[in-house]
Amino acid sequence: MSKTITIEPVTRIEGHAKVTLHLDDAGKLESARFHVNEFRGFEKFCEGRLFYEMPLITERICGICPVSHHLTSAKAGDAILGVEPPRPAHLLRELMHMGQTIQSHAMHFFMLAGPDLILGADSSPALRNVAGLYQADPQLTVKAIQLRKFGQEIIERLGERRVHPNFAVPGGVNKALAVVDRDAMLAGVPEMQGFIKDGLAILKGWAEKHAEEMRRFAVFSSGYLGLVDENDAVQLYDGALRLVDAKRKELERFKGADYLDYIAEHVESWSYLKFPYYRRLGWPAGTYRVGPLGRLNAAKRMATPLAQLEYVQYQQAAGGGVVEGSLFYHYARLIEALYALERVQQLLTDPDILSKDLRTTAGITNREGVGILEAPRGTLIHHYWVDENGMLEKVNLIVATGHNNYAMSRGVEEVARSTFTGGAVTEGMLNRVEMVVRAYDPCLSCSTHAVGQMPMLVEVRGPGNELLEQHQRPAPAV
Amino acid sequence: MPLEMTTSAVAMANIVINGRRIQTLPGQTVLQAATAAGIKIPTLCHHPRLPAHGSCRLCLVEIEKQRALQPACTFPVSEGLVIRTDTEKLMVERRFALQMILSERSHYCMFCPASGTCENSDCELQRLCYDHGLNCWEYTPHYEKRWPVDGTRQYFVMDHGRCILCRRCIRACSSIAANHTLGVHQRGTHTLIGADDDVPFGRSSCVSCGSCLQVCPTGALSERNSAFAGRSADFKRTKAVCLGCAVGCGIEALVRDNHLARIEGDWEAANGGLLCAAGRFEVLQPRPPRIRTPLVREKGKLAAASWDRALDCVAQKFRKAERVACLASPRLLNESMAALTLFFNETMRTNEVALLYGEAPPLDLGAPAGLADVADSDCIVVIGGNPMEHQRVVGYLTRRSLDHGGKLVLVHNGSTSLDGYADLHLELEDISHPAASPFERLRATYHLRASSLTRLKHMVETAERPIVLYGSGLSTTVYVAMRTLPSRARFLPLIAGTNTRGAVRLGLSARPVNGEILYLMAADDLPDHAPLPTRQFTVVHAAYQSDWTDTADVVFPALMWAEKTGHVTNLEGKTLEVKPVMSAPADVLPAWKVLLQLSERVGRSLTYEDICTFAGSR
Amino acid sequence: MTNTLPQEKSAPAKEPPVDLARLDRILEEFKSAKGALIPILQRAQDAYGFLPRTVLNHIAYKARVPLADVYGVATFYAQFHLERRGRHLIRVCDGTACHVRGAPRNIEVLEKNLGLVPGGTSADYEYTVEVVYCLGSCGLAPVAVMDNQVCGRLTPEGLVRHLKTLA
Amino acid sequence: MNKKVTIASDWLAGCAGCHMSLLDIDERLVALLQVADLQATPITDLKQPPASGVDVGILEGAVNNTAGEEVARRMRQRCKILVALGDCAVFGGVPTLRNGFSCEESLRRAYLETESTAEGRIPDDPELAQMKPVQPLGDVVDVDIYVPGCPPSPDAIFHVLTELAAGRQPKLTGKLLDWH
Repeated sequence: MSKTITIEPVTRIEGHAKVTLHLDDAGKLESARFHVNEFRGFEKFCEGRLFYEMPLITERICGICPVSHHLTSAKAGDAILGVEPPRPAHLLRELMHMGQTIQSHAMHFFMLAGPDLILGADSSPALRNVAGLYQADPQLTVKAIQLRKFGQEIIERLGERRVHPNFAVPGGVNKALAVVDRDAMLAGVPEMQGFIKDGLAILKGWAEKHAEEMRRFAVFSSGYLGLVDENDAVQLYDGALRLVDAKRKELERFKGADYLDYIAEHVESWSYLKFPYYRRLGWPAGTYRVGPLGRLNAAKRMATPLAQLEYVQYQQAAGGGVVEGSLFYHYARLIEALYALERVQQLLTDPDILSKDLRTTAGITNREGVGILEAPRGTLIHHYWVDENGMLEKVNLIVATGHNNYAMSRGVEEVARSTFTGGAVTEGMLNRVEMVVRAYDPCLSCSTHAVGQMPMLVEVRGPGNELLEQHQRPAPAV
Repeated sequence: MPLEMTTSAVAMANIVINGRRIQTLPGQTVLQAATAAGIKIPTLCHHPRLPAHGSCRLCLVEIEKQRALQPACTFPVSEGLVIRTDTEKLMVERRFALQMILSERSHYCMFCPASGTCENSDCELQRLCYDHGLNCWEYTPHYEKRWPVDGTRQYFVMDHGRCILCRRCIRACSSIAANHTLGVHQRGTHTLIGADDDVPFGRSSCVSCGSCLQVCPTGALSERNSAFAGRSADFKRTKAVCLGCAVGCGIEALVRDNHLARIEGDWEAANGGLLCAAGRFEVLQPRPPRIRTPLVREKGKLAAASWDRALDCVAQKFRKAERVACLASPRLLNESMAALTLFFNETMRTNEVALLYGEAPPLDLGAPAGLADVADSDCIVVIGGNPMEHQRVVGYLTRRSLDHGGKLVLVHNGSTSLDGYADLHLELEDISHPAASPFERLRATYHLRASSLTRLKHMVETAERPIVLYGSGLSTTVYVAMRTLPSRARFLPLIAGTNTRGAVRLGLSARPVNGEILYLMAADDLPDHAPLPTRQFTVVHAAYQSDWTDTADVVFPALMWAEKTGHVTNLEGKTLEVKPVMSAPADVLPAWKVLLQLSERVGRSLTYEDICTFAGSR
Repeated sequence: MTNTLPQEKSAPAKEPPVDLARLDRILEEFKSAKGALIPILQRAQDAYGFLPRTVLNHIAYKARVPLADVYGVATFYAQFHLERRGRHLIRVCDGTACHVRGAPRNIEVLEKNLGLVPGGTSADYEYTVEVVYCLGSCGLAPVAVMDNQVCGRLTPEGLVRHLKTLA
Repeated sequence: MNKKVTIASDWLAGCAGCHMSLLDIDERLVALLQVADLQATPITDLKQPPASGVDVGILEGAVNNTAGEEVARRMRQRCKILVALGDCAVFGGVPTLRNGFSCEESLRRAYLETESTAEGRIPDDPELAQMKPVQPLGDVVDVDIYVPGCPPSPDAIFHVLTELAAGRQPKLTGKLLDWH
């Protein structure tokens, strides 16, 4: 008889989701779905607000990457004012963004994914968390905390606090960087570089031990999208969008403002998270991946020396060419963290970084504005339409995690297919399925935001949907 | 209506607040008495510059022998009152009042420009909630009700969701600006602050003086330009003088990291916090690109040059020149005016120095009136000028006098926005000749018929505190007639041009000048489509790029108003100190410094002392 | 005396022209009276049946009261109406007593017969229906007042009969 | 070990920012782990507060659908002290802006009208939770401790948790009480 297995909530991701696995009579996988279960409606309820309020409203979409929304919103505001912020403002915005990239990537690797890699996917769920990590390796945990802190403090020094800062305004930023703050940040860079390298070492070690898994775990082909600079190196704050095919051949290179010509969104009845795809190839052929692995595939190189070195090794580890294994997201993520850190150093030593030329004032010159940026999890797009008074008439948002929506379902399916080969369902099996989702570090706060928890059940239902078996997840040994 | 309950000089009254014996003056409110004694009573709808209203119930106090709790802001002191301001009962009442206020609208603090911590919040409501330990809202607001946001005004926005109906804006609109645009519309839970007969603010009789914005206790009214640019605590606050017109209003400039974000009216200055849209908002609007270095024309194109190069180039032309002419913006400060007059009169030996524009009428018609007197006058004569356009704050003060029952005599030709209020309206005859040049036009002369004069005189004679606001360009006979008005009549000239009065004192006036070289001291003035008389060689000293600088042969960078140090003389004849509120770009010097350096190069050097003595001598 | 708008606002486009001569006569009567806004508004409403914007503007201009205040007073008191009203006014009580004795049914019938909602006016401006909460004649519940005539113990049929007599 | 205060936390309709602010106590996290035992949380793998119950339940976010209600109720049942963490849980916060529109309007905009949406449809799978008007937590279950802020400062959160671990009733005053 056929079964449906429900994993809910998927934990150690930012937000909540659930996975349903539909097994056939033989206990083989029929289909797998990654549900995003909730909807907040920012596209609607921002209507009637003023465009310059949006950097503070939209950052409330997500507490993990508020800076992404804060800055993207300000960029859309720049477009509505029809001005280019002064160079120092751009530098400071990027600096804040690098701070966020570091904290977000650090938190994900050490606190969310780390437990799987360091403690093992089959270790006790009661221990598979930060506390467990601390018991296993206190030093490493403290490093993780400090690395995240370093990133968060960059945000705090510029935007007066870590979560939901107040810094970017349409046309620029509202505060100059103080010398003391610059020096304090610079001082931290070398140590943090060490921490990231430790992380890379752990990952490489794990990757060698699990070479098979790295190569075979949730591997599939897709397109890739990300911002690049004029040398096709990974860019996180600004640049041109580069879309490549499964063989990394360039399909398109376009300005964020033109995204509607290239990107469309598909809707499924079973998820509140939409499925973006490349218009010309259509759905689902046009689906692509974003985020660390997506960006590293969409680009040709890293723009900073150390990150570039790691990038080369990463390519080798993946057997060169296109990196398709979902677990390589963890690898790519750490390389980006390293890049962000190098970028912090470059920005802080730029002669303009202390300048007080921070804002270009202007009236409302365009009735429409698009902002775009590479959030930690992928490409983020804000598109606003305003009336002559700057009140919002329409809002369209495409968030990072959305682009990976299809990939996550695909990944879940791949893993489930190899894992659920009939027979008893173990907790470790379920966690493996979650590991796929976790690899993409989905930020469901961004996507729409999560629904609350249901009891974590593995339900086995018959064809008539009648409940046949029910497995409760193992309770903690307290 | 007086802005504060005035203390009449009667014997002291003895009251007791929180066990402390306090002597007060009858006529004071309990709040005033307590404040004077350094006892703090929380307030919300109260504003020291506005008539008391007593609607928010935050300042409730316990008064012996009073059945109910009484609002301190409206309760007058009297002999023997025994008052407590700090009992637990009062705390409970105040918390309740706050909870009720919060339940009425949807205050989204997280994205409000006024919101902040207990240390930096600009929202008086939020601060009170912190002070009273509110950590949640007892009564969840009706979030399904979408309170309107009115963004139809160019410079500031009204979010009714953050309005607490304290009516400060209404009181400011009527008692400070005397504009009476705002009112309370509907009733009960439908009550809204509205304009006129409920039209959008942007299409109402609002003049955007911003008085309401300055007194709003929450984020209900917020300025587009400074929203999220920082909170008051983040800004450097500098008292300064508005150089928008000859009134010279006192302002407070709010600057963060050398970015001028907001301007507020200085409550202590003669304008008493009142400003006009030009002074409060327009000065913050985008300007043309700034000129940051000297420019010299080479092969037909202006190119950046060092000061030395630019000065040498000009000096060399000056040395060879037959006659050099100079036109100066009346926006220049006294110091620069003096330097320029000296430089051209003494160094260049030419009298071809004049103002670019700006006209002052005769200044000796009778006893001078001060700005502060206007609102208290019981009869105001406006003759040959349009304060509502060119000296707006004087216009608003004039209307304030009407609210106190004052009479208005309007004497002009054409129409002004004061027409609707005039008790007597007299026509001026245009007896000027067809104008030749823009400068000729300035000399247009207007005449007033004898019959009209007598009617005007009659109005003034029947008044106790008459004030004559008079413009330039009237016929001699009219000015002569003004001199014959009763001696209690006081006079305030409606001078065109910010520092024209300072210029006149130095012997400058607006007139045509001749010379093959033209030196234009434009300062931060912009040509409103007024082309320059073409000369063989033109030097333009300007802060911003414009048609003037585009056609110049040499351009010197100039300071803009917020960077200047020195003095101006306003229409009252007061000399006001001008302090810089932000620092100038590295390579930009004050005008007088440039002239000193020029004088050296031309060979007859001036010193700063010369300038000061000259400026002082007049 | 306070000053008002610099000049009289022109009437809103959608509003039909109003003959202000009658209003001027009313204003003439109150010329010297201070704080006579409410009586002026009452008299104006009697004269025009409601208070068109043009009338409010004219009152503000002539009586030198800020338009915002005139509008504020006119919208504060339930007795003033800014929309044109029907020739006949029907005030149906839905207070406790009338409610339990079948007022809702009566209101329903009114809506059916006149095709208008409580507080609304029929397209032909013949009727305006108001639902009120107690007319002080609970003894006669359910009650309605039609053009100042109190009708008690109303049945739906009786209600319709009365309507006919009004027409 | 058993002396430790047991804590379960979860998020409803919010942005996860309050949990980030919890992590922002940085090194103090270690100190907290000495006195507190983080059981079911979004950063651990136990999917719900144990039936045996916990001492402290923490909820971030507003309640905006049926599933949210369930989570709130279960947390209330299974914890001795319920903490409403952050503006959304305490006041309703940004998510309540949705109440100004009908669910239909919002869904139509998001899944049919948005310019980038092709062949849109409104998700209606039974697996999805039913939308409800957004409410602060206190309107759905009894809340013992309110910690406002968007997000609450790490200091405020650390203060509350350590006070609770010490068996005291936390009180937010001065800088710790902060809404914006």
